[in-house]
Amino acid sequence: MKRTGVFICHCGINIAGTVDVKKVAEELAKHPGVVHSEDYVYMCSDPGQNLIEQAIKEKKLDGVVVACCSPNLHETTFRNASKRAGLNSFRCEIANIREQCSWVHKDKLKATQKATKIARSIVEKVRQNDSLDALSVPVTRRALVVGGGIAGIQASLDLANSGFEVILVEKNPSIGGHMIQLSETFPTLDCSQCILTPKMVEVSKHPMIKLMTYSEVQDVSGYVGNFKVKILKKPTYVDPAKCTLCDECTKVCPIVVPNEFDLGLTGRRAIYIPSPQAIPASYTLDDKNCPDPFTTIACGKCADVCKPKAIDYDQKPQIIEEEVGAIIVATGFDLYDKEHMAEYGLGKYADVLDGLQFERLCSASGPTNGQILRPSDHKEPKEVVFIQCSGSRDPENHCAYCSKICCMYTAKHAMLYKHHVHDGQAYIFYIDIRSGGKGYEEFVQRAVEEDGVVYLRGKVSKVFEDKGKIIVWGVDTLTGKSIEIAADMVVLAQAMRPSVGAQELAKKLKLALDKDGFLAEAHPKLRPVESVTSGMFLAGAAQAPKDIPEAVAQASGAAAKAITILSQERLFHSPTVAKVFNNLCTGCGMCVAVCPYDALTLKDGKVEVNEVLCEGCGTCTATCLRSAIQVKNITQQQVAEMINACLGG
Amino acid sequence: MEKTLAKKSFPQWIKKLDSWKVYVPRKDGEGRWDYAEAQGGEVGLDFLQTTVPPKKILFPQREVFLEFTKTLSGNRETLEVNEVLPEISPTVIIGVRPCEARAAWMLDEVFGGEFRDVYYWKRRDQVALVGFACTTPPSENCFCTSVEGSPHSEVGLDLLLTDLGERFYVQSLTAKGEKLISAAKELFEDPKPEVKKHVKAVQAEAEKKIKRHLKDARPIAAKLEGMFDSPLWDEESMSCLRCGICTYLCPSCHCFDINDELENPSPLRGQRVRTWDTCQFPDFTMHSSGHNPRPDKASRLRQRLLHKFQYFVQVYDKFMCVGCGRCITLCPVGIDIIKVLDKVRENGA
Amino acid sequence: MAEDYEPRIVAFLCKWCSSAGSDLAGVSRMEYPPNVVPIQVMCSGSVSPLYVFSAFNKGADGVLVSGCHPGDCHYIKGNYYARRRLNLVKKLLEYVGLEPQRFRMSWVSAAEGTKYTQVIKDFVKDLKPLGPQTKLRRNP
Amino acid sequence: MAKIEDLKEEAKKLLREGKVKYIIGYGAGTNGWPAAPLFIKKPEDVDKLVWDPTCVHNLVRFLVDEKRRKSRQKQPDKRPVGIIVKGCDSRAIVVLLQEKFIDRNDVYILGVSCEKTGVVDDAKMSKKLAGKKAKTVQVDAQDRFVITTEDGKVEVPAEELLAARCLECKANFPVIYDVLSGEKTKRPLDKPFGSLEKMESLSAGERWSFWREQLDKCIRCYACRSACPMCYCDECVVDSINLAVTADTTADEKARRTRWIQRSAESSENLVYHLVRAIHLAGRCIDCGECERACPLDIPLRLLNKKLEKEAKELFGYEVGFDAALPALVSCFRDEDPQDFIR
Repeated sequence: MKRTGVFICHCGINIAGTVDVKKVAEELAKHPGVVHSEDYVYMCSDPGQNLIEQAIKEKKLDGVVVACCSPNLHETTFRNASKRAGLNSFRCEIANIREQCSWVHKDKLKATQKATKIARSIVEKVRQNDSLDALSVPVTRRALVVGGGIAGIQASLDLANSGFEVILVEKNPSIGGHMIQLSETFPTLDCSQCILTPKMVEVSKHPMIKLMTYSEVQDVSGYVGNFKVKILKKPTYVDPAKCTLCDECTKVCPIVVPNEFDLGLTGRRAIYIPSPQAIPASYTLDDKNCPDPFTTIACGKCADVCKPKAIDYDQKPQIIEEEVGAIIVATGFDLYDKEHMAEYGLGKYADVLDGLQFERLCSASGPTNGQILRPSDHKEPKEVVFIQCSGSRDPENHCAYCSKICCMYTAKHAMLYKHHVHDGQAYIFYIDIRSGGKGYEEFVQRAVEEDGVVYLRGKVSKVFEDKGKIIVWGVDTLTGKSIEIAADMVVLAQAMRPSVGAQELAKKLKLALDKDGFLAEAHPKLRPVESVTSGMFLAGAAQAPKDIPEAVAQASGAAAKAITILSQERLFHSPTVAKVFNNLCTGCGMCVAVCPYDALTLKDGKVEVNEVLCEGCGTCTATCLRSAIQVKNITQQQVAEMINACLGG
Repeated sequence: MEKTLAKKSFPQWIKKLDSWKVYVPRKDGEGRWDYAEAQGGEVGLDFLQTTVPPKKILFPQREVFLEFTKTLSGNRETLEVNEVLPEISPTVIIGVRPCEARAAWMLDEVFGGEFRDVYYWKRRDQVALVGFACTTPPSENCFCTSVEGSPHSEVGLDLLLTDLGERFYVQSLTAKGEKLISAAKELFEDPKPEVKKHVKAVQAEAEKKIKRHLKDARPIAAKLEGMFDSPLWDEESMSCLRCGICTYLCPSCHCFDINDELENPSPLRGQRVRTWDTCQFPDFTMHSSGHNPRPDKASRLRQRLLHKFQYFVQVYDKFMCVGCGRCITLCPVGIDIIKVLDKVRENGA
Repeated sequence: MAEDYEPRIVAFLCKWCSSAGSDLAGVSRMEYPPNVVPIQVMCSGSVSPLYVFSAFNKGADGVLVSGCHPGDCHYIKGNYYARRRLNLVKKLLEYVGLEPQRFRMSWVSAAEGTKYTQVIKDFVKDLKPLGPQTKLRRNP
Repeated sequence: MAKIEDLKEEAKKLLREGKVKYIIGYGAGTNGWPAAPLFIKKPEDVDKLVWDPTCVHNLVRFLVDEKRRKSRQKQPDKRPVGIIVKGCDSRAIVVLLQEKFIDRNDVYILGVSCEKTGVVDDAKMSKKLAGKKAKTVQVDAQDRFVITTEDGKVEVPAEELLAARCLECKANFPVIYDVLSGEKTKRPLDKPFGSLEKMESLSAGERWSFWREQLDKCIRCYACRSACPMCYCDECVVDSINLAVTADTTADEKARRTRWIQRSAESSENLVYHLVRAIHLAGRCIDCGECERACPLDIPLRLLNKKLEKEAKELFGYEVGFDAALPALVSCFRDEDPQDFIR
């Protein structure tokens, strides 16, 4: 390529006021390979663009440099103009002489010299630009949603209602996530199950949603628009089609284990239904506990009593392969481990509970049918201490981050407690109250004013049991006084953590994690629902602690983002991707290791680029010792010439 | 003309050569010898051999041929080309070993003849070589006598100095040599009659000290003609690293490459330069097609030996090897030209 | 040192953060010395040590590499590789005696026009007393 | 000092049974001494093997040649090559494995431990002998070097003559091998980077004068990279000659080879060449010292590579040559990598 045209924009006086544009045009005309060089008052105007088109045609230009504002503004404009004149749009490049030159300098002579150098360096770049066409691949117009909590449910419904097939994978026997465990939700105190179950039912009945409960994603390969997913479907040993929910099986099952749904406050049998509202409404025989790991005898009683013969001991795990175009990860949260919170007696004293356990106590479907009773003696607690920031905002010992929703749910807990135990007293230890959100601050105020909740600002130093009471020592930092409360019950607002297994899943999906183990978004401000991997989106508490409306909003956002892909026939991808020079490649794999997108693989001792995965960052280029991998249109050769041009003259 | 020069007068003589640029062997901090510009009259006489031969002065590693500038005014492109000829003042290299002067004589053949290399001759004509006959024990690998040289060969020299203890015996061999003597006539004396005998004895002693020998060099040259496809080259080159030591530091190797070195992209400005190159580098014979007629170490080792002992002999009737032994001593993996040629001699015998 | 000596600087700016930050400095009409010629690269992770050596070899008095702050890389982790690789480059250059001021790295986000301006001002100020870089430069 | 009689037996067996193509070892060099690389194809030649403190060469370099040779052959002999390695050399094999340049099955490793000694530094020995010529060097039972000269024997404590790299060697026994001769004795190491101390104590200006003087000597014979087992690229990036051209290399690819430096052996170009080589060896150099030994002009190249070895250790906790499963130094990072130099 040797016929480059250079177009210098005055941008009114924005450029011409500081840069002698005529002089730049003159200097560039002398540059080797430049056959056309001119300046114009507004290159981006129609007449300006016409000048470019005309010159391309008349002078048979094979490269165009427009020296003007930042490429972020008019690169597309000028590339389109070039295209109209029959020049490949990748042979047009922008030299930024406004933001990076005329606007930041006053000395006209020096600014002109600098603008000349910038323009020359871009001429050198263009000279070696390849003509490229956008890469395109067909799209598999189905989506995978991982996680059947409120976020996953919402995302699935939004996608399905937009006409896209969805595969919703949930690792537990029922969808509903943690939300189905909650009693009431802040700040409206509406019943959590009442608002969630209609959505769960909608999911199970939706013709576009393929629900796969008790299933886990095993492996994902492929790339945006064309993922291949392997899903492990664990056996439930119960055929939901035959099961009539008569519940006879649980009555005869001899094995009792802690009930996860009630967070261990109750027990369940080895064959069980997670909750009365479970979707799918069916039983699961938990093969971790049946046959009894100690006796290793399967008693067979459940099958004996099952009249519809729904129980099948011969079910095997199945691997199901699906193809999807987009993936939404909504794996949710779990509470910070009990073991880490021994300082507050969690897991040690029966009457020290975590937030979710307290939800179950409040819940009408819970172990106490909605009565708040101490787990130890089933007496009504008269004084309850709530401790916020339990395990969060404590970088030395626990999680550094703020768990975000605890201020609100603790206020709710205190309030619910008062509604159940009218003569009781609730205390809340807090560091700060963070009640940003619609109606949130008012809600907290209500707890204080209407329900007489005592807020104590300070940390709890010790929690111990004494004569049937839980003694809480703390300091009220506002008065400076030490406080001792002999409580009947203590409730800890445990920090939210990424759910168990999320890290492993992230590895399979090649998603990045942030320092706290939550899934990392592509950009903290501008791309909060996109993951770092193109075509994979994040929803709910898997990305960061958040409350229900936020999780739902993000889920809808993720669904919308997924639809931007699924609604396309084909996906287009920038062609400025890495290219391997086989003659130089020795297959050492150093570039493979650094590629953030797993776009590189070793095959027969050479590296191969998956162009659809490659984002063209060039980290491979700098890593390769042999210059054997280059990003198209920003090769090392081009940069070398640009360096030369910047320093020459 | 034959003279003697008292050793103590030697520095004075060098000081008198003020219209010449004088190079002498000098030892660096690590005990390595090199030809460097004389400082005062100081000359190291106890040296054996410099690492880099004096070839570097006659045939420098980098030589500019021409400078070019491309300018554009209006629509006219002009390419301005200026030939650059080396401008050097009269130079004398003192302390040249006779073998290295023989190498200069070979370079003269190569760069002379029908196609005179002006760049080479611009320098060569200005350079006088003052040899030191080898009287100190030679290096472990000196074998000049096997390749038609000797520790006191006069070929290529302008002056030959033989160390007789207190004095040097000085033989002037050319007009340049006369001129060097006449710069400080008063220091030189006519030799006494018995000196000649002394010299003969010293020379005979020096020849005896040569430890290594290559028998029947000429017949080997003849034998090489039939050995182009011999498996010997493969065997002998197994340990070759493909570095350029044996050739870059060989006093008689003279291959070069020509490149345009750009200095400025706009306006285009640069130089065309000649640099040393070597047949031992794999890219030396690389074609732009990707074909490399000497793709492996075997063919490169063969080339080095055949050039020195067959092709050069055919064209110039002399070996392109002066037996200085550098390629043997400096080879990091012990490739020994004598041993390889011994095997050539025995090949098929 | 001559009063009018103006150091020549090449700055490798990543497209997403530092080049955008430099754009912001422009949009905000901040002023800084014109000694720097920017080269926009996709990611600081693509800046090969060869670029740095070559810039010095071709006559740069200073070389700047600027990328996104750790954790903000548009390409997830390119800047972490850059940080490691270019730390070694810096150590090596200093080891052979190049003045430490001559090679510099900065994190400049798209929002940090002010920081970019300050980085350039400081760089020019620090380079001026050193005079021209001749060590790696061909034909000084 | 290890005795290699048992290795010889093993070597004979390997060759007799045809288990290896050939064996790379050490034999008598020019004038019978010091040692030089030796390639043994027949069991009867095994007795030519020598093992003494002049076995300095890193023979792993020849695995690179072997790979090239194989790539040129239509039906290459796929049997492994036997190779004798010291501790440092074995680390080179680890890096070649790490970079997938060779396969573990390509080599049959005959490891020799340097035990309490190592290899001699030629310059130190010449100095010690003050002009006398050594004929042989052996190690006695007290781990001293015994040098035989024309005038008899000289006994010298090993530390006095050991190559600097041996004095700084972390593992003077092979870290990977099929058979091993000698004991895995660790040498206590006070100063793993002792040779850098002097250089690091100099000012920037003094360091520059030092390197300027050293690199001005460079004639770009490329012995350093030719001797280096890690410099296995078909074409070095500083060359712009398109050596690595294959049938499917397009004209465009040929034209687009960057010329980073000029061929001229000028000080700036020499410096850039050596800087590029040093940075490309960062986290790869296993300190066999071959570049420095091969250099005909005695440029202390090891000091460049050692410096980056030290930085890799201190900045990133990275040690090369022990684990072939490790990612390359510049192919990984830690969140806590230092960034105090970044504004």
